Amino acid sequence: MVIRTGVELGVELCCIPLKTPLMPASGTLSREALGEADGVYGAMLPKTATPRPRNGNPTPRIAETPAGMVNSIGLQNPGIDQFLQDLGAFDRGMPLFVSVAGDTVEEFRALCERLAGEERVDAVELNLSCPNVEHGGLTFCAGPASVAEVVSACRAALPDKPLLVKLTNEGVVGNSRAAEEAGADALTIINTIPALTVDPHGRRVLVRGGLSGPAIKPVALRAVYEVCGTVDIPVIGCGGITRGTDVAEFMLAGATAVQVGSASFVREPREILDEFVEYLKDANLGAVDLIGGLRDFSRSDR
Amino acid sequence: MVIRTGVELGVELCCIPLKTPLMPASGTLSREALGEADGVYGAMLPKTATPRPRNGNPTPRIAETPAGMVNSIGLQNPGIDQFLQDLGAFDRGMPLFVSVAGDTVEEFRALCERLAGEERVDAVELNLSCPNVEHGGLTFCAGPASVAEVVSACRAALPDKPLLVKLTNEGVVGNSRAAEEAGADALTIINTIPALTVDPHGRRVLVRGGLSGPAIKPVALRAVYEVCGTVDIPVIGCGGITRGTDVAEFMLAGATAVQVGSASFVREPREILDEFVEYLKDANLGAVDLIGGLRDFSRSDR
Amino acid sequence: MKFYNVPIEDREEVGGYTLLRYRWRELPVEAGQFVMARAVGQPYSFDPFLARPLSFYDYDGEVASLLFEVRGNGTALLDNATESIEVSAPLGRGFRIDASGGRAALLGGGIGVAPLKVLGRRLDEIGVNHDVFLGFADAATARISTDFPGATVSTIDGSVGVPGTVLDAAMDLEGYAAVYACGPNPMLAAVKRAAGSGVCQLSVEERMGCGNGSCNGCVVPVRERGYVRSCVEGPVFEAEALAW
Amino acid sequence: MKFYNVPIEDREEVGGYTLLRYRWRELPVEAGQFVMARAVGQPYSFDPFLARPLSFYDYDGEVASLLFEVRGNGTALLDNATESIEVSAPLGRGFRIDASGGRAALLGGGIGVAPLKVLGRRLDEIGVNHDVFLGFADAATARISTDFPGATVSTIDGSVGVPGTVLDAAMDLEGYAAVYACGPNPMLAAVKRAAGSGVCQLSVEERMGCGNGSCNGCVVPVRERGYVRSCVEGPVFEAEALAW
Ligand SMILES: Cc1cc2nc3c(=O)[nH]c(=O)nc-3n(C[C@H](O)[C@H](O)[C@H](O)COP(=O)(O)OP(=O)(O)OC[C@H]3O[C@@H](n4cnc5c(N)ncnc54)[C@H](O)[C@@H]3O)c2cc1C
Ligand SMILES: Cc1cc2nc3c(=O)[nH]c(=O)nc-3n(C[C@H](O)[C@H](O)[C@H](O)COP(=O)(O)OP(=O)(O)OC[C@H]3O[C@@H](n4cnc5c(N)ncnc54)[C@H](O)[C@@H]3O)c2cc1C
Ligand SMILES: Cc1cc2nc3c(=O)[nH]c(=O)nc-3n(C[C@H](O)[C@H](O)[C@H](O)COP(=O)(O)O)c2cc1C
Ligand SMILES: Cc1cc2nc3c(=O)[nH]c(=O)nc-3n(C[C@H](O)[C@H](O)[C@H](O)COP(=O)(O)O)c2cc1C
Ligand code: FES
Ligand code: FES
Repeated sequence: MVIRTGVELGVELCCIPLKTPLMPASGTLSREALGEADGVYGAMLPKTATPRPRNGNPTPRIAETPAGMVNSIGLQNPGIDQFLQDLGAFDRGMPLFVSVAGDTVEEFRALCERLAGEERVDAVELNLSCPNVEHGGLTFCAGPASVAEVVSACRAALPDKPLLVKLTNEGVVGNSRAAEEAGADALTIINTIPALTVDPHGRRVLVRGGLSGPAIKPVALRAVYEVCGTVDIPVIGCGGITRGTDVAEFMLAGATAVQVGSASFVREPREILDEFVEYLKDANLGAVDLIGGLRDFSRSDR
Repeated sequence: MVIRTGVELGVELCCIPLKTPLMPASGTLSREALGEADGVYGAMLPKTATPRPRNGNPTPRIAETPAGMVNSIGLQNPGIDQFLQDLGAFDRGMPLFVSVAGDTVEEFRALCERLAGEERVDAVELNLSCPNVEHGGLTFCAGPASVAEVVSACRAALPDKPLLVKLTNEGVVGNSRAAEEAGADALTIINTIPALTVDPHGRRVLVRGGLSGPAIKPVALRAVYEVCGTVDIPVIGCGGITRGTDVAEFMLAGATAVQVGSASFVREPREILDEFVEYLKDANLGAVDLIGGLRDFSRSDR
Repeated sequence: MKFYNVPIEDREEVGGYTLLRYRWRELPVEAGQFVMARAVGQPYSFDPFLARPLSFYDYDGEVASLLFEVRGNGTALLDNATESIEVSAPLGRGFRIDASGGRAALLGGGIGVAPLKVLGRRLDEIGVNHDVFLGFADAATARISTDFPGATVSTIDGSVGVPGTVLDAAMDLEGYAAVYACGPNPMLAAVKRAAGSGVCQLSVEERMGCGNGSCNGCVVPVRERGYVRSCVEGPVFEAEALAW
Repeated sequence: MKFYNVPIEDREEVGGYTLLRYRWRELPVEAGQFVMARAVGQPYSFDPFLARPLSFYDYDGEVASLLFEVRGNGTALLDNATESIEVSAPLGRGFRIDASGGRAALLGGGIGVAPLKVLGRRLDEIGVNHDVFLGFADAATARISTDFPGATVSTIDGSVGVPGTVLDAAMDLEGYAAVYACGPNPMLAAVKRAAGSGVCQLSVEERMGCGNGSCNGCVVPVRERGYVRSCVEGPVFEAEALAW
């Protein structure tokens, strides 16, 4: 893969050089669509794998909302064994990150232990937005203590690979600090925001799940900005990134790289990269120059 | 004011009969635009008043985002004295609710004490989304303990009027429970969601403030739904309500009434009411029939 | 997902439906395949956010056509498009045509008629005889059946053809070597029960987020395999594979 | 806020700007007032969410016109509108015309020319003599000045008229009984300094959320009164009132 644009697109994340700061958000790029990634993304990141196969939730699993969508897929995946057997398809000549989730701290730990010995895997992302069955179904993101516990366990099990921790918006600043202290190498911010859609005519819940897409961009951008002002580890921005200027906005707010999720359902990721390249050309900057490069810091909040 | 539609629009909130379940969201209907309220809203609710006049933040105070806007007005208001002198303009022959905010628990308490004796005021809404200067600038919504403290103090100071408590999305379920236990009569859910907009070309923060509008509707709806499953006091839904079916969706999710905010900048509230009336006619239902009237309760979250 | 901006050749109202033709030469089209389609945002719009799955109604190697019913916002915008629309490449697995020669029955319920036109064309090309049965709500929607000469038509309100559903018209499905059907899920379940031991393929309809397998939104339950994505493994399934 | 769907009478490109006329008889228009305007969402669209403030360029009692520069999404959509647009009623406080009789100077910088046409018309109606000074970036944008016979034109690139800013053309503002100006804030500040002791009114430009005083988004700092909303107390302010 050669990306020739006359613009410096490369960034480094946890000592891993990425040819571009873009990568897919977990759960939004399937094997069938991998062609879209070549020459566009700087790293590959398949859908979250769990210890055992998961069938996921019944339909409807998705609903549209203004400038966004709500999904409740229920982490459908074939389980880590099958996942690793199929992983070859995701080797596209770029760093390969793997997202995992468990129902308990021990499951998270065991997943990391398993991946520690996997040569093909360059980094592991913990998806902490799933329910912790030992804590009454609150997610692993429920608070700093919960985050610290799972991250420490995973850190110990994965001594030699970068450990990325993906957080939800709620409590993100405190949770980020906890993750950093527990040994995370980078943070992915943010996962979907809890949301609900209702069918007013059928008077039924349509989908109770997570909101993604352009609607959440300003919320994700705020989270990235606040977290980057708090922690010293790199942040991967995620949430509503749809155009080249969105990539720039997240990097200006402090992100080292970004993930593209729902937008890849409605555009080619290549178009986003092309727009980002145009932006950099106009600004006469390289990608790394953007990181945390806002000229001012804002006045107090309302 | 007579609203004749052949449809039962009235609801009761804390023993106050409202001719329609719609009211303005605090801070989004000015004196100059009050004509839009007549025959549409069931209650009046002016912008939050603080103990002393507040000049607010410098511009830019607003930025547009996909299906929404971010504002950072900074609670500009003339202070409670001037506010009460001008209150006559807001007497439009419907129940009058007053929103207040202070920098400390004592300021909140004193505002409630002051309003306790105001005959024109039918209920008080506490805007808890503002920074608590005694707690390092975390908002009064920062957690159940903080909510309980300010609500108890206000409850004691306002024994004879309904006390509404307006909460942000973060931690809304726990904070709602705390507000109920501390004596709140109703909850307003939700205020804007912390957000940021960046000008990518100027490489500057544009507005750091709160996100509102259709973008946040699914998040607000989820909050209302979860809270209504948790507390026994009535909930006023707020966040992105823009069409008649949005009103229905919030009421189906459990809200007794709703507030219209940003949408009133881009539509006439009357159109929303008209659409809601059409909806009720088609469904052959009255407004009260909708409250909590979802036919199912949803499967587990993702 | 890549979208192509395609100029509209023409647009016609046929009864309750819109028939929209656009020039298409990029990639071949299988009967039963679909596109993700949307109106052109000018400049790029996020409202609605997602594109809409629509079956190929017909394709002659030059011009593709879509037949659709306006239901909500997305189809309304498509219906208002005047110059061009945006479509994905052809997606999904279409009908696996049984070329062994036996007579085939094609059943369409309402807008489920959509994929049958191009399917009939393919069957004609390879010389498979077939009967077409189309069920509609009323005379207005039934008007599209004039585009299917020889088809047996039924209407729920009895205003045209056989009164009742498409299965009241297609009484003896067991006699066919192959049955191909598209329509609402309850109709498909009934076709499955009524079909004999031959080939029976059903085109299902689930909400779609992406259309290319990425979101896992569009699943249907399949025997012994749990949920599979209808946008890549379908939308056409062997009836016996479906766990309903 | 109430929006009226108004049919477009005609639309013309004048240099870098778009001149759009629509029929308007609902309410009178003051020089310096503005509307919130947007393209018609079909069906109702949330992208972009807010309408855009645009000054009245002209109004003859029957037909109102807007003159605008395409900057971003909202103005691009307005520029693409073919049949109708949506506008609010006339908003804000316009110029408080000094009818005492002294000569007036009208200054426009770039698209700040917009409110001066109807202002000139009003001054003509009440018989106030006035000179018009218009500054532009280049010859393209300067083309609108042909709609202001007798105006003194300047361009930054020197291609038309006086090279430099509008203040290089309007050298002696102190001699006028009244000065009315619209343009970017730095220009308005310069006009304020250059004007004499007579009337000086400036039309300011702030981002607007609502246009009717409800959002407190559009404030400007005013002497001794802090921030006031430019959509209801402005957009035209007495220069001396502004705290800049
Ligand atoms: C493979 C496939 C082929 C199809 N072919 C055709 C066709 O040829 N002609 C035709 O008229 N219709 C077809 N449909 C149905 C069509 O996709 C829906 O009618 C359309 O998406 C509704 O969109 P809307 O904006 O009008 O409705 P809205 O109700 O506004 O849509 C809201 C959301 O729900 C989804 N949605 C709503 N109803 C359906 C539905 N029944 N199926 C799938 N998604 C839905 C939309 O995609 C959108 O995300 C097909 C569906 C599938 C899955
Ligand atoms: C009272 C008033 C009268 C005006 N009259 C005219 C006129 O007659 N002709 C004309 O061409 N322009 C006029 N403007 C400026 C015009 O409103 C902006 O150019 C326009 O809003 C930009 O919108 P956009 O979608 O093209 O740009 P975008 O940059 O996409 O807009 C994004 C957001 O920023 C706001 N915004 C961006 N720039 C400005 C600006 N300079 N002023 C106010 N809001 C801004 C928009 O309203 C929108 O909310 C006027 C502004 C005001 C306040
Ligand atoms: C259909 C869908 C499936 C998703 N699946 C996962 C997943 O398996 N693991 C995960 O960590 N995040 C998952 N996410 C969240 C995304 O990775 C991303 O954090 C979120 O969608 C916000 O980004 P976006 O607005 O760009 O989509 C999923 C999102 C969507 C829309
Ligand atoms: C411009 C603006 C000003 C606001 N001012 C206040 C305020 O003074 N007090 C308050 O409690 N909420 C305030 N809000 C929040 C709204 O009342 C409401 O909770 C929020 O906007 C979500 O509703 P919406 O999406 O319908 O706008 C303000 C919102 C906006 C957009
Ligand atoms: S529509 Fe996304 S996987 Fe099928
Ligand atoms: S634009 Fe909302 S107060 Fe002026």
